[in-house]
Amino acid sequence: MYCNQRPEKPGVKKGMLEKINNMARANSLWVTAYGTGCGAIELRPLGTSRFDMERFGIAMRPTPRQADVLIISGYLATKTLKRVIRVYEQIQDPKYIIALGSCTINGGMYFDSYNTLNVLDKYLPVDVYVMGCMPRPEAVIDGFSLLMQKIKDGRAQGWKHYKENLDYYRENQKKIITDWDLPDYNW
Amino acid sequence: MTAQSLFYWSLVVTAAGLVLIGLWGVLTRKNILRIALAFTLADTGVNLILVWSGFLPNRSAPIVDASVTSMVDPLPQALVLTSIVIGVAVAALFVVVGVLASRKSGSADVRRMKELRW
Amino acid sequence: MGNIVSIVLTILGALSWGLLLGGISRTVTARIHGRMGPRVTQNFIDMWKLFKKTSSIHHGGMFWMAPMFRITGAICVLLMVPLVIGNSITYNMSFAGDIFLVIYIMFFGCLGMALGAGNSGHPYAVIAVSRGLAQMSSYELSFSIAVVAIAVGLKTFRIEGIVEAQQAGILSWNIFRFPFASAGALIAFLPMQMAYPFGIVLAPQEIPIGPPTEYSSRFLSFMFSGRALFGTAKLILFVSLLFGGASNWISLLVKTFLLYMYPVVVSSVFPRFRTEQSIRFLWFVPTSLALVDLIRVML
Amino acid sequence: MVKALAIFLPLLGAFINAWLPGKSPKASRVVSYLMLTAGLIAVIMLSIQLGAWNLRDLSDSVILSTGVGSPPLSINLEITAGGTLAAIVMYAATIFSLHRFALTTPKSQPLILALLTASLGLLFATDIFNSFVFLEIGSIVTIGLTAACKCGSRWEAAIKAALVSGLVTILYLLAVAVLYRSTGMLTLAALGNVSGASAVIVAILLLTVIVTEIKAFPLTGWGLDFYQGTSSIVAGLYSATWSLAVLLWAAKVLPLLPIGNPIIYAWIGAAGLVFSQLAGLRASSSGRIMGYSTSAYASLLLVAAGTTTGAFYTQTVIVLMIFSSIAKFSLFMLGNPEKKDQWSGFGTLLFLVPILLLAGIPPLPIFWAKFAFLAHLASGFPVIFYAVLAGLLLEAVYLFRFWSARSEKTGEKSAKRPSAVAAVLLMLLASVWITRMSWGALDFSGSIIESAGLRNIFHGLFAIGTLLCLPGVFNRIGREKSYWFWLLISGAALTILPAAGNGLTFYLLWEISAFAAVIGVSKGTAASKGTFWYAVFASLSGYLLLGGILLSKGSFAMAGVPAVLITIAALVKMGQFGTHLWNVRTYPAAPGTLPAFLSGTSSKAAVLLLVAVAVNSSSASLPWGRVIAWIGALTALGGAILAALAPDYKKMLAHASVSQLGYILMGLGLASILGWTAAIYHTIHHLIFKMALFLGAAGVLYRTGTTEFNNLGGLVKKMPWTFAFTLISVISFASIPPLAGFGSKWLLYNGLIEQGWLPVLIVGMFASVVAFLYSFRLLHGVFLGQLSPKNAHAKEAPLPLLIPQALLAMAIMVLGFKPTILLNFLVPVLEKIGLSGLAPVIQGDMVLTTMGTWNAWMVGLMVMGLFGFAFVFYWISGHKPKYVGQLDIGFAGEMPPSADEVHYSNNFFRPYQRALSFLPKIHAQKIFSGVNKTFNMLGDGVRALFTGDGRTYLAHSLIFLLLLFVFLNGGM
Amino acid sequence: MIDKTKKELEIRFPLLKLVREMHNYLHVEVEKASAMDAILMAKTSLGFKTLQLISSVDRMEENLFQMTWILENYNNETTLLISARYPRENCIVPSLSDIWPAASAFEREIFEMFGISFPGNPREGEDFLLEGWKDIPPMRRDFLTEEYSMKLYGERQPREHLDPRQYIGDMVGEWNTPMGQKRKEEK
Repeated sequence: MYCNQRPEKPGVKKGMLEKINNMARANSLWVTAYGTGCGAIELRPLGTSRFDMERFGIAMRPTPRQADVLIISGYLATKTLKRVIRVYEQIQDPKYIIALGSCTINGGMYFDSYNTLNVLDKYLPVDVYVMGCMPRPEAVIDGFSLLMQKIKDGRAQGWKHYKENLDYYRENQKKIITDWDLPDYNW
Repeated sequence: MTAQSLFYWSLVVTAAGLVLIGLWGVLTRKNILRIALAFTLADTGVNLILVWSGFLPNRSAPIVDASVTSMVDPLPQALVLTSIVIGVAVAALFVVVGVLASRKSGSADVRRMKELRW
Repeated sequence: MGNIVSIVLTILGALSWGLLLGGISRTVTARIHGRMGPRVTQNFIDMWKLFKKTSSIHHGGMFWMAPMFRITGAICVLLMVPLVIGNSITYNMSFAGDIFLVIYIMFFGCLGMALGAGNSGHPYAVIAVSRGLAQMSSYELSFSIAVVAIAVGLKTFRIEGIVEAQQAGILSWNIFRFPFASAGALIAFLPMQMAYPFGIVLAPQEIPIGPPTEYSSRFLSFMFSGRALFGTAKLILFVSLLFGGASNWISLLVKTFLLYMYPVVVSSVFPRFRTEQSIRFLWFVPTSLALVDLIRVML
Repeated sequence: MVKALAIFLPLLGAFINAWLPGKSPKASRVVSYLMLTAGLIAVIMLSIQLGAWNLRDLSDSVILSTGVGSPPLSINLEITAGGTLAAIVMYAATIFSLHRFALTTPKSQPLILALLTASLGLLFATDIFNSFVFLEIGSIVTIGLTAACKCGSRWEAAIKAALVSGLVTILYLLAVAVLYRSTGMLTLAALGNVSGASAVIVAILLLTVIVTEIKAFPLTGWGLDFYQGTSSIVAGLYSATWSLAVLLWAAKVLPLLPIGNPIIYAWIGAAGLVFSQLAGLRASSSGRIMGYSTSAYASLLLVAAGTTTGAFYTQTVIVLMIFSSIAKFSLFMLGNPEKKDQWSGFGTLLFLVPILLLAGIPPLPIFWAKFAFLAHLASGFPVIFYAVLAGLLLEAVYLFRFWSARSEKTGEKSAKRPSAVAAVLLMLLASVWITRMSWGALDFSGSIIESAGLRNIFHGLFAIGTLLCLPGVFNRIGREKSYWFWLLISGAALTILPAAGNGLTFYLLWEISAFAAVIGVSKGTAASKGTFWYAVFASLSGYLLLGGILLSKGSFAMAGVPAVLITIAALVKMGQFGTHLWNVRTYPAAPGTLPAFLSGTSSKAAVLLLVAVAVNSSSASLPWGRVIAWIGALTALGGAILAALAPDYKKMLAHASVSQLGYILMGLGLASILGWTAAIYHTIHHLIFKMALFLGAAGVLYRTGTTEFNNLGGLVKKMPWTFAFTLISVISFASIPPLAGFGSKWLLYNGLIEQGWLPVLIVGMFASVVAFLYSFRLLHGVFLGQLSPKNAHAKEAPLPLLIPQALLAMAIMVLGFKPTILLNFLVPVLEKIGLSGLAPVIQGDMVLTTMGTWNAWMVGLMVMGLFGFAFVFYWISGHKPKYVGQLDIGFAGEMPPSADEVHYSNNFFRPYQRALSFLPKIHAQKIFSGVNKTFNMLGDGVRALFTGDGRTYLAHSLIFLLLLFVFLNGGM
Repeated sequence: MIDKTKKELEIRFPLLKLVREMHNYLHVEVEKASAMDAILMAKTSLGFKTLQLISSVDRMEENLFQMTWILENYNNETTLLISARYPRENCIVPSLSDIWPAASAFEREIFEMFGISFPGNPREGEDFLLEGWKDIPPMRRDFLTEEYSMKLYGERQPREHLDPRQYIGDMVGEWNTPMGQKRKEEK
């Protein structure tokens, strides 16, 4: 029913072609967004005529299969972390994560709640952090341009890091998700 | 009207009357035993008609005897005998079946015997 | 040999033209919305990115083959239509069949895509297929009536013959000779391009992107190029059927561009029909329009 | 001596038995058997002596005098050759049933023997009064037997019989008296001497008596109640002895009655046949159904007496009555004597044979008599002919319903198989024997289709279709046994069908094929309903065909009413326009590969029929071709929509089959070369793909045990080959180039446009697009989507099912890429027939019509080349995709709870259905249930006559008498 | 309106305690033994056909749980709150799910959050909000959230700089993982 194989370790690619590819990747960021509470609301103005993310080639995709970027916005609970992990792993390589807002990054005002994560980095490799409670769309666009710059420079390697250190991440994830029923890797 | 023709006509009228009464009874009575009676009446009428069918004026009964010179057609009389015998058998069977059927249905009313329908 | 070169060039040209038109349409839509919109070349970038993603998944044989089906169907339609009239080397394969063949070979790609969607095992993909097929069966009705009216009116099924019959000036274009049939066909053109108000199939809001929900990476790039090719092929077909074909390359580009803008403009100002609404609309409005010309032709 | 023994041995036995039983039951049984066997041997010897088996002249006779005098004082019996045959049946029936009686009511043996004696006496009586005596004995014994049987309503049945026999006695004796008074004689011949008012009286009295005794409508009420009330074993014996005797006696008396014009019998019979069978539609108990059937045969007797004379009359009546008695006897005997309405413990077949016999299905014996008789009627009495045809159809309907309702409870026991086979063989033997009679209408010469090319195409189609179904028959589910045998018979009959000489042969083979398939269908699990529908519609098309053939005197060169009847017969067979109901119910119910045979091969018989009609007509076209094309087009559309909405794999294929046959009709209706090319092309193509699809369905059913879409899905992982062949078939029938389906559509559209039938074309094109809906539904519902855990154990279909599919898929490919192979053969053949229109021009691979071009080879090459190129390009252009599990889908981050919950299959085309909702819901089923309701209402109206009150039956007789009196007096 | 309700309740339940009353609002507290009777009476004869909510309050000091059933009568738009107190240890409250099927969800939530058991609820014990919770129910006041959070999610890093730019700069491109640490050290 589920494919249980572990992913192969991605190889290192360099050269002119890779640069062109990275240019293309940077200029065509397709986003799948996860959001709770205010995070989900503040992301939407990006598509409107005022901010218009499409001019950067950024587009919303409704399915992780076709996306490149996972935006995590709003606090992450243990229960929702499971879903986010699955969405992230279902995105095809190369893939990036933007963490949006204080609650996402370090629990924010919910730091002492019984089910909100405090440190996202232990569970998923974040490429760009956008601070704020809640960050304005301008800040998000700033984050995107940072991500684009990182991709162009070949520094946005979070997904490789994740695959290489899958055991470490899994250990952390399984520590807080007590009823772990995901497959070894969510294809 | 001679005695013979009076007899002839009274035979016809009685026979026809019996048959008609019998049929009327069969169609209108509800009690199974009365229907049996009506049948018997009609049977008698029919037997009379059978006798009539062999009736010839001024003849005597078909009992072969030296004194008899001319007799009526003997055949119908023989037939009537058969028919009476059969009639008795039928009537007896009818009454038996009727009585048992009325026991089964709890009533001698023939209208109650409508289980077999459609 | 020249034929094969022409075929290869046709495919590449149609692909680029289709992607470019797609980019233009995104810009135009954005401008209508009051946005700046992406670059005109955005579709090329997207294609390249998708093509160069480093992993992908598949769900089985039909899932694998669906993009190939799609692209094959699109190219077949493209090759069955003569591009530039008078330039026989651009007729490609159009000698092998007539307009009926084109109508039916259009289904080839659709069926492939539908099968791929089915094999992906994703319920939303199949819901979209169900909607798409229902809608397709409806617009094909008016489209085929229009085509039959035109073909019978011109006494030929060969697309070449249909185009040649329209070469005597603008007024001999079928859109003027068969105005009602053309109107029917042009309304059917909207759902063919999945333009709003008939965009229920892709419906990104509730069924993520429709049939290709599960497609990713290189599969998706094949799907997109198939769509671009198919779009171009349909444009050329419609130009040949209704707008007098093209006597040179410029007029081909101009006519297809203008025709392409028509669904784009309509699409960006309309909300969306529900499936049964669009089916009913397509059954009645364009069909009755096209029937007017059919009856005219019969009498 | 032999003569006397033959008749009176049973009487002797009865006397001995009446004396014996209290003392030793065993001895009495031995005596009975002894007497009966001796009597049987004597009767057989008599029949040989009289030459009955030569069937030359059934009215040869010898006189047996008893006593000293002449009748009526003594009894003189005239033993006719036909009568001896009936007597053999009576003896045999008595011997057979004696065992049962001995088990249940041992004391009834004298009664049985007496009943036999009475029957024999009545059968051979020559005198009116003798007949009376036997009639009375028979009635008394019947009442006694009924009263002695162990069943709940025996008293009531007995009392009704007694009431009626009482009335009959009175009427009969009146007639005797009048007759004797007027002629002085009582022999049967005396009936001819009577004249004037006495003649009328004698005639109406005797006619009333006869109609009451043979239980013909409208005086049939008591008989129905009697059959229902008495036990099945009494009823069986009664129908094989007494009822048969009465019928044959009536057949003897009827022509002698001094009635002006005997046609009045025919009218009474025909009207009675229709009305009584209408009433019979509502009957539910087995005894009552048999009663209605008896009434039908009594009515047939009346019709025969009214319309035929001489040897033909004798042989028709003898065959009809004897074999109907045998059938009824077997039906009653097969019932369980303890529980009257339960039939169990015997093979379906054993039960079906008598039903088929009663319904007059060829090649069983009754068919020959019915056919000849109907031919006779058709030539001289058209109105009566229609009435009889309608009545027989109604009879067939309730008989089949009866059978389907009963066979639900039937368990198959192999112990009964020998007797079933023996019964079938005996009947076939009897059938062969009966054809030796001189039936005027039987003729086997001629040829329905002159063109050998066309004939060979159909021969080939039928043979190949049958052969490809055969390997798969060994993969059977559960109790689906031995349907292969019937498939083989049906296929063999079909294969010979194109070579049929004339109407009779054609009809014969047609019905054999149809009803062999009916039996085959009945072998399915829970197939009784499907079988019933199939049997009813097969009867309907059969009777329509029969009507057409007989009205045109057996030749296929016909016009007017016969042609229309035959066309409707073909439409029913194809399930067109409303009659699709039987396809939709039968195909899902049929076992194994049988649906493939029915849909792919058997339905082509109707095409052959239409072709035969058209070829033999003067203009090589069907009557009302335009109407037929419209019917085809609308059916194609409706069938396609229904198929898209169907919830079951096989049901969808059935709808699709109906829909696709519509295209053949469109082509045939065209009557141009293009249209016919398209029609024949599509016939071949339909055979290929529909068989492949149904074989695939058989495989799926075999491996998963279900065909409902709700339980299927995702099987491509388990059955990749089945999927591949199904995919090829589906692409083909969705008429997508480059496979074969496009060719037929292209040819058809060209033909339609050539003739200017544009509206038909539009409907056809729309239907072909709707076909796309169900073609995807079919692939997705079964093979794509999520594999349900229920089917996790499924495997690839067995090879015997796969190999034919592979062959068929190959045929589709060949036909798709190189259609010119077929067209090069087909077009010259069709050109010779004399069709209108221009033939398509074939230049190499190119097919040209006046308006269009089509080069299948180039299109195929292009598609394959591009596909291959795209494939290879993908393969070499980058990383290899990862194969993932079926639940690894992007599902909003959730793990799908189970495969069933993420499989979208239920209500698949719901939006389409909603969009259609503005149409009034005209379900064919509603129309048919409306028809059914109307018939039931009429039936109820008729049934209201039979109130169940014994006295009403007497009133019926008397009213009938009065009406006859009025009518005959007015008439004279 | 509410007077009538009050009167009828008082006749039936003399030990009833009035908590709060407004023109269309009534909050009463009844003995725990008669709570179900009161609710049933409110539903059957007083017209409070709708169950809006079941709530629970942890009164740890009194060693009690206060259960409150909020009922609504939409015909005259009045609200009735019926409260009852249950002992805190091994708290068992009768289920209402056979009267209002909707009660099942409320009761599952209360079971998860407070550990109050509702025998008779057909779906008791199924996961509702918390997946795989193993600790004491989190809404009980003896559950210490901060301690739990620290223990499970780890302490979040305090801000080292007050200058956000510098802080962000620290975070960008680094991961709090062994591999990340290694790279940091390499730098």
